Amino acid sequence: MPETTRQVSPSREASSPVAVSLAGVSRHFDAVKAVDKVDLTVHEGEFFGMLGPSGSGKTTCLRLVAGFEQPTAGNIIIFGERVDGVPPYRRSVNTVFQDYALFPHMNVVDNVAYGLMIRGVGKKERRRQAEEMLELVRLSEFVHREPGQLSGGQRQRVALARALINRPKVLLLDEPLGALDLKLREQMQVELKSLQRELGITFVFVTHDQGEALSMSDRVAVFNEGRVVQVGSPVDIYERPETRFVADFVGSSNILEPAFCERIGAPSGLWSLRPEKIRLVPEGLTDEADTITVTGEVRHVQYQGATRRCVLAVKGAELALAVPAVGVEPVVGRMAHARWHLDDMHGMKHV
Amino acid sequence: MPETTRQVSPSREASSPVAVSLAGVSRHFDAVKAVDKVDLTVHEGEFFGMLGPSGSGKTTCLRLVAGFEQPTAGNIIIFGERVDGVPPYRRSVNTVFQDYALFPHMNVVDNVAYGLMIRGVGKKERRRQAEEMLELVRLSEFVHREPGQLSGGQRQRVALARALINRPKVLLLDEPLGALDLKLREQMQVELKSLQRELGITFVFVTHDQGEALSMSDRVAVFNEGRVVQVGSPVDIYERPETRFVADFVGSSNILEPAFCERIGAPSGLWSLRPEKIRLVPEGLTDEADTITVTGEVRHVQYQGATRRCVLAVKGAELALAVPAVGVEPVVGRMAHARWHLDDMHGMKHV
Amino acid sequence: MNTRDASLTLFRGGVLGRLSDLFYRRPAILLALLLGPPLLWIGVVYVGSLLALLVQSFYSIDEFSGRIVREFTFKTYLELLRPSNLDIVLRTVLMAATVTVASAMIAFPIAYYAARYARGWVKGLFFIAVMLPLWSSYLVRVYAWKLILANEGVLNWGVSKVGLSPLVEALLSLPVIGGPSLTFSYIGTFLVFLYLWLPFMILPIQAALERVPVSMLDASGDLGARPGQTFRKIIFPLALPGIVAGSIFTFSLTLGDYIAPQIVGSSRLFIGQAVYVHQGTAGNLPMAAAFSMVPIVVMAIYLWIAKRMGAFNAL
Amino acid sequence: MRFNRSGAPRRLKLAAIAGLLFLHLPLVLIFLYAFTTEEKSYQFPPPGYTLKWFSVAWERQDIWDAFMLSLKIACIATGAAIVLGTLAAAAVARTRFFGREALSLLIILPIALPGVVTGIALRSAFDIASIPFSFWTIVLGHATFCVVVVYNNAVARLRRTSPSLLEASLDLGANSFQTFRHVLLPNLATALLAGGMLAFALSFDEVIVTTFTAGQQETLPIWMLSELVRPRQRPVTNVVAVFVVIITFLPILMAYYFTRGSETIAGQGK
Amino acid sequence: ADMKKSVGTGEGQVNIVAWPGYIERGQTDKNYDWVTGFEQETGCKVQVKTASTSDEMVALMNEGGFDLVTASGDASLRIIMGDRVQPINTDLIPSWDTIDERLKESPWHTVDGVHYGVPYQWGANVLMYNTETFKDQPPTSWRVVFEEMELPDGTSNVGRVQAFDGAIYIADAALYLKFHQPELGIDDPYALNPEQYKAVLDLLREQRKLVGRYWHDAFVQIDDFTNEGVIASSAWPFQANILKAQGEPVATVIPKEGATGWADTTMMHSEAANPNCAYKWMEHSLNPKLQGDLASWFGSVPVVLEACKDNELLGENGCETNGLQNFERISFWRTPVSSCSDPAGCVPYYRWVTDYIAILGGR
Ligand SMILES: Nc1ncnc2c1ncn2[C@@H]1O[C@H](COP(=O)(O)OP(=O)(O)OP(=O)(O)O)[C@@H](O)[C@H]1O
Ligand SMILES: Nc1ncnc2c1ncn2[C@@H]1O[C@H](COP(=O)(O)OP(=O)(O)OP(=O)(O)O)[C@@H](O)[C@H]1O
Ligand SMILES: [Mg+2]
Ligand SMILES: [Mg+2]
Repeated sequence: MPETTRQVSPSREASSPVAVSLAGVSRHFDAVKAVDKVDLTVHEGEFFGMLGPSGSGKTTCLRLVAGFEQPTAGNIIIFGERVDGVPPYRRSVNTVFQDYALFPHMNVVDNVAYGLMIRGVGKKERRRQAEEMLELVRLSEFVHREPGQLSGGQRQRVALARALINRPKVLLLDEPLGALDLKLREQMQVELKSLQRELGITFVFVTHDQGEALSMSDRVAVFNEGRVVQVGSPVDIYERPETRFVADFVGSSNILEPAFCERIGAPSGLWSLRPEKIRLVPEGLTDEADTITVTGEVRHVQYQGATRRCVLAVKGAELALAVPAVGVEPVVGRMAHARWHLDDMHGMKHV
Repeated sequence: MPETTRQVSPSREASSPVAVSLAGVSRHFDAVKAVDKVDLTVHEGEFFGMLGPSGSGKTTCLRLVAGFEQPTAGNIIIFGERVDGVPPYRRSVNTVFQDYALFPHMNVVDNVAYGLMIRGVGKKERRRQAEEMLELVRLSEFVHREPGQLSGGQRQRVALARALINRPKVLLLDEPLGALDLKLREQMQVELKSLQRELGITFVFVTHDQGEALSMSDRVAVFNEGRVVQVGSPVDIYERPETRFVADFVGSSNILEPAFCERIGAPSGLWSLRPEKIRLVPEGLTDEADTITVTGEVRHVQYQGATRRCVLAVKGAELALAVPAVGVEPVVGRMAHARWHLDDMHGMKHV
Repeated sequence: MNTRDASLTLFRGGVLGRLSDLFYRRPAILLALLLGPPLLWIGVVYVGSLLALLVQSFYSIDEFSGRIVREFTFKTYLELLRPSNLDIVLRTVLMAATVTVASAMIAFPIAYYAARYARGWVKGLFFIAVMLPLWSSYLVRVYAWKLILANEGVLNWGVSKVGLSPLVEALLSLPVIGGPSLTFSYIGTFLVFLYLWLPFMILPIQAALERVPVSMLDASGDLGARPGQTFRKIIFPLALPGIVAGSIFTFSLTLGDYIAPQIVGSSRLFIGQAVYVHQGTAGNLPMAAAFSMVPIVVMAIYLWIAKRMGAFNAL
Repeated sequence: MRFNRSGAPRRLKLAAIAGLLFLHLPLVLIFLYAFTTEEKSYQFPPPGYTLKWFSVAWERQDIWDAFMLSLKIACIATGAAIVLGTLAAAAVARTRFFGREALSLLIILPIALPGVVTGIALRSAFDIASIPFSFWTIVLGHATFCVVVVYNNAVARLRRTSPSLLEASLDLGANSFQTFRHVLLPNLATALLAGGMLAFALSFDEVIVTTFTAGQQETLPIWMLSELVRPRQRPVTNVVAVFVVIITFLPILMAYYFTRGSETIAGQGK
Repeated sequence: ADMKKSVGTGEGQVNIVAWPGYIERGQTDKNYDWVTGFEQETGCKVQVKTASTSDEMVALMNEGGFDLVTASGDASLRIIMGDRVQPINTDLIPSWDTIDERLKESPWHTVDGVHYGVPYQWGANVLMYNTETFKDQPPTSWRVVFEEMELPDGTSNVGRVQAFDGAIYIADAALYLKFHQPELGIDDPYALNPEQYKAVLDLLREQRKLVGRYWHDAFVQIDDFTNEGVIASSAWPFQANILKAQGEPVATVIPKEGATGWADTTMMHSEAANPNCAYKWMEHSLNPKLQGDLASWFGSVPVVLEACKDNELLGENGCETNGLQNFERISFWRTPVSSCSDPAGCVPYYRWVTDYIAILGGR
């Protein structure tokens, strides 16, 4: 893990005990290195995000923690105990599945009470607890529905209630919002987050949506090809990507190549630069200290509500800008002047 | 259609001829009013968006135009001709289906050439045209692939080429980007838009993604429960929603209720207010003219990269703010002061 | 191809084109054309035949000449209610139920393995292994069992080689299901039915199990269920429609078979034999028809239950 | 059962293998007796082995006659079943109409009811209608229960085929017939082939319904029945059985190949 | 239908319902073929439908589509009463006079002096037994199949004997009681008053406990003697011949109680489509060569005594071996009817059928 991250993010690492840790964990399927030498530490009470493109090993990593897969190498430790060979039903970890995996032959309350039934809790008592849990996820009216009669968001909440009723120490969530539409998704993000705060349970949350990962997590691990390429707070990840891959994947940063930097008179290096850090400035505005100003043709302008996304062709490269609704108006085909502060350029490793 | 929209948006309505018009069109399935008394006019060369929540009738509307459904009431006119009883294969309208509907038993070039084959165009000629079309959508290398061997974005482009080879006067697209992941989606948005400009064909585009509708369309119709609730330019729709539904659905506007306005000393009425129009101001900043300032507790702060989304509890209501990365930092649990300009409040109908 | 001028492409008429237009405007015509032939065949010819059978069951037979008296009477049904006939019905239904339960028990592991674990060529192998006996000659398979079960047959040969003959003898000395030889006992008949219908049980169970997402099983384990509990609470209930679908076959086929119990059995009739004997040997068509109503009624009830359980999707 | 999904629990594996052995050992016996030197009674173990019965069977005209008759009946019954099953499947899968559920119930009836019921019902209907028993009455009987196999396969395929595929074709200018020819049929073809294969095998092996709907015609199963009951050269029957297994193996293989990965298990019912 | 006055040219085919083994064209053994020559001579192609019980024959005749049937005595009256067969003009059958006198006027094919068929073959339902089991004490009574007993080799007969799977077998039990319980007053085993009938059924119920499986088909019985350890049963000489030929240790006997038997008649359907060929076949069926070959094949006795002489297949004493001299000891199959000399009336055949099914079922 990079030094910078540790220093900058006021994380709980030092103080909170470790909930889950992976040390040199690999899971290879024959030639496919689904998870490859991953080291990770998740702290108690943390909302931990796993972000990465499709096939990068997020789900496999989660399944290793849950016990559905066994590592081909390395150790997994959950609350101090090594869990090699411990089956899922003996781990105090519960999962919210990507497809929810609600039991279609049971109604909502029976689904939620399933874990208690398995433990032999009496019918009355488990109903009571299940209803309580459903209240927590605001589904009290749907107690007797079949899963098939619920909307996506409602199903997701049932899955959540079902996982939570066992009072797990760690809750694993595999793209729980992936199947929901945008509106519902935003709403559920807020709900999940506040639920986690309320319960104080450690959440490990998989997503391939950058926005989601950033907005919800205390810390984020970015996966690529089975490896963890960066771990840090959302701000770290977003503003200080360490590799071109992270810069590219997390939001649509501009990557400034050394050659391009030379052409525009910026310090040489491989830099990332966020679109919203670039301002459009009027023609002939005087230079400021520690800034770079470039001129280019406006290629596209896209209305996005709060901002406009605008693409500028500058000296053989394209720069993306997020232009606020007020200020200089970019017009497609015209020339425009863009300026940013040197501090906003973030150096990356050449990988 | 509301007066305001017409005045504000510099639309082509007056000048361009009408491509498609729906007059009092309904499609009821027994009790379900999938489409209910819809009036719409799409002009030639327009990129027309249809936006609305799931089940609001967008697809049905499109299917009525394509001829897969027949209206239970009203008239549909395509380029001046009434199309009652005209089967889809006699309408010069083509469709890009949500699931692409590529023929699995044909390779890419045969899929694209299908329309020509049906018309009896010779093998050589239709191949030539199909390859030309595939070049247009930048798929020349994939000519001999089977649809199953293509990625989502590539399939979408094949579907597009296949629909375009018939030189339709109107192209209907039903959530063509719905199945793609975020990254690809953004890229295809740009491509679709520029293709439409290049070809000058009328596009009618269905989506339930607000951002997509706003960023791509010349005009947008917002659907709700089978009806069109507002038609206008993206700016109209976003900044001047006419109803609470539109304000709510298109982006997450704040709705200011009359009672709440009274409490904070704003002009009485039902207003919408965009989160990004509200600024956080330091304690004790002097009042400005024509602004409202309120104070409330910070409930949530969500990091979203370029901005933070922050929720303030103000006098029995919640206000959402989009706070730029620079400026006053909201801290959860603390009090904060928010200010906006009266001009940014947009009056709505009481529905 | 100058579609740029007209909005409607009215090219290419032709009879088919015009017919197609008609289908567009009047979908009911198309539906009628599609449904007509199969409905005529199944709905009219087949159901008509069943009704004719029903009518026959209300005729009676002249006892001496054996000719059918075409007058409406309940006489045949009254005869059906004789204890000896009720024995036949009871015997058959019990056998069908036993065969169904046993084949579900044997089929399940095969279906489960094929659905959950078999991949690639192993899966193909399973499919073929299940299908092959199904499509090999039914008669020859029944006869194979006669050879296996005969006193001087393969089974006893093998059993005596390993010194288990007393076990078979003990089995045969059991009341009711025993007999002088496996071929002459209910045990034999049961084994033959079980063997014959087993594939019909495997296939639908496999289909049902293949529709159970793995995540469902993971979820159960995740929530603390041991594998046995997962089986009872999740896998079995979800496979149930498949079992019911399979049992439609095992039940119906046992109810109707007259060849297998004739070849391996103790001369106590089953419904299928009763129908066959009354129709063919005795020429008593009304009685045969009345007997046929038994499996029809049993299967009607069965199908109704199956439909309600969603078993048709697993069919 | 272990929780690791990489392999099956041993007990399950054993049970599955035992089940498959149960299904196949009798078949082995059938094969074995095709080679026995003893022709009167089935002695176990066979006293010796010979290939003679294969040439004997080859020479016997009665086998060839029965075989050709069964072949003809199976081909025609399968053809009829394909047409009817496809039509019914198209109607059920593509449209909603009153009684749709009833139709799907109706179509599985001939297979859900015991063969003896189907047989006797058809027989008494032929009687009433004064239709003499013939080649065609056999075909009619067989096609009745073959329809459901084709129907099941076709419906399953149609359910998997996106309806927008047909709409796309219409949209691109093809009328209903062209759509059928260029899109529906090619997509349905393998399912129909699979269903047809199974219908064929079904008809080829049917004995119960045949005994009721046949006049003097002797199909291969009827030949086998009389041969098994009143044997002349017992191993010859086994030779024919082996032959039948071998020639049905191919259709099964093809059916599997064509319906691979689909949600139907091809070949339901009898 | 009216009786035929003359025989014209053949129609090209003739359809016959026959017992298995009755009409052979050399498929099994080339030496046994009495069809091919007939076909070549007359141009009438012979099509055979075999039936394994009398009831089945009656059913087939009721159904129609056949010209001739080789009906046993228990079936013949039923089809005559049902108008399924037509009177035969014996003048059109030149060989009629060669028929054994004892059979010419038999009541199972002659009603009110009108002939409804041409006798074909006859024989007894003998007791077949395993010679190894009985060793030097061959059975002399049907008791071995009716009562539980210890066999000469020290084993029990339970589960190892068989009885015929047809209602007509009730007569066999009646014959047994006629001998062993004379107080019942049974005279004719095909005419049983209710009291006698009840006693017979009781005997059969007891027998059910001994019988593993009832035999239905000659070849199945052959299998059962070979593979299932069956040691005694009523049987036809046919089975015994085959078993002996296969080297199985069996022998037959007509026990002291006598035996039931069959005398079969070729009868012509009242709606026969091929009457000329049918008459040609009936004439052919009396051919001494055919009669002798068939007797040899089936183990039956010819109805033309000339056939007993100089038949290669049958051999010198073939007719005697097959029971020619037993004629008087045989109670020939006949259909039981309710009208009989007994004042209480007799139990008709349809009751026999249902009751026998019940007994097989264990009632
Ligand atoms: N059981 C398995 N056998 C073989 N390969 C597997 C198996 N499970 C996963 N993989 C492979 O491992 C890699 C990682 O898969 P994983 O499901 O963990 O990715 P992911 O990050 O969750 O992707 P997504 O966002 O698409 O869900 C993929 O290449 C996948 O094909
Ligand atoms: N063939 C049909 N029969 C009955 N109801 C239908 C039919 N087609 C559509 N509907 C109903 O009509 C309403 C509108 O459906 P439509 O598919 O047009 O919505 P949509 O706006 O496209 O939604 P989505 O965003 O989910 O695609 C829904 O309530 C739907 O259930
Ligand atoms: Mg995943
Ligand atoms: Mg839609």
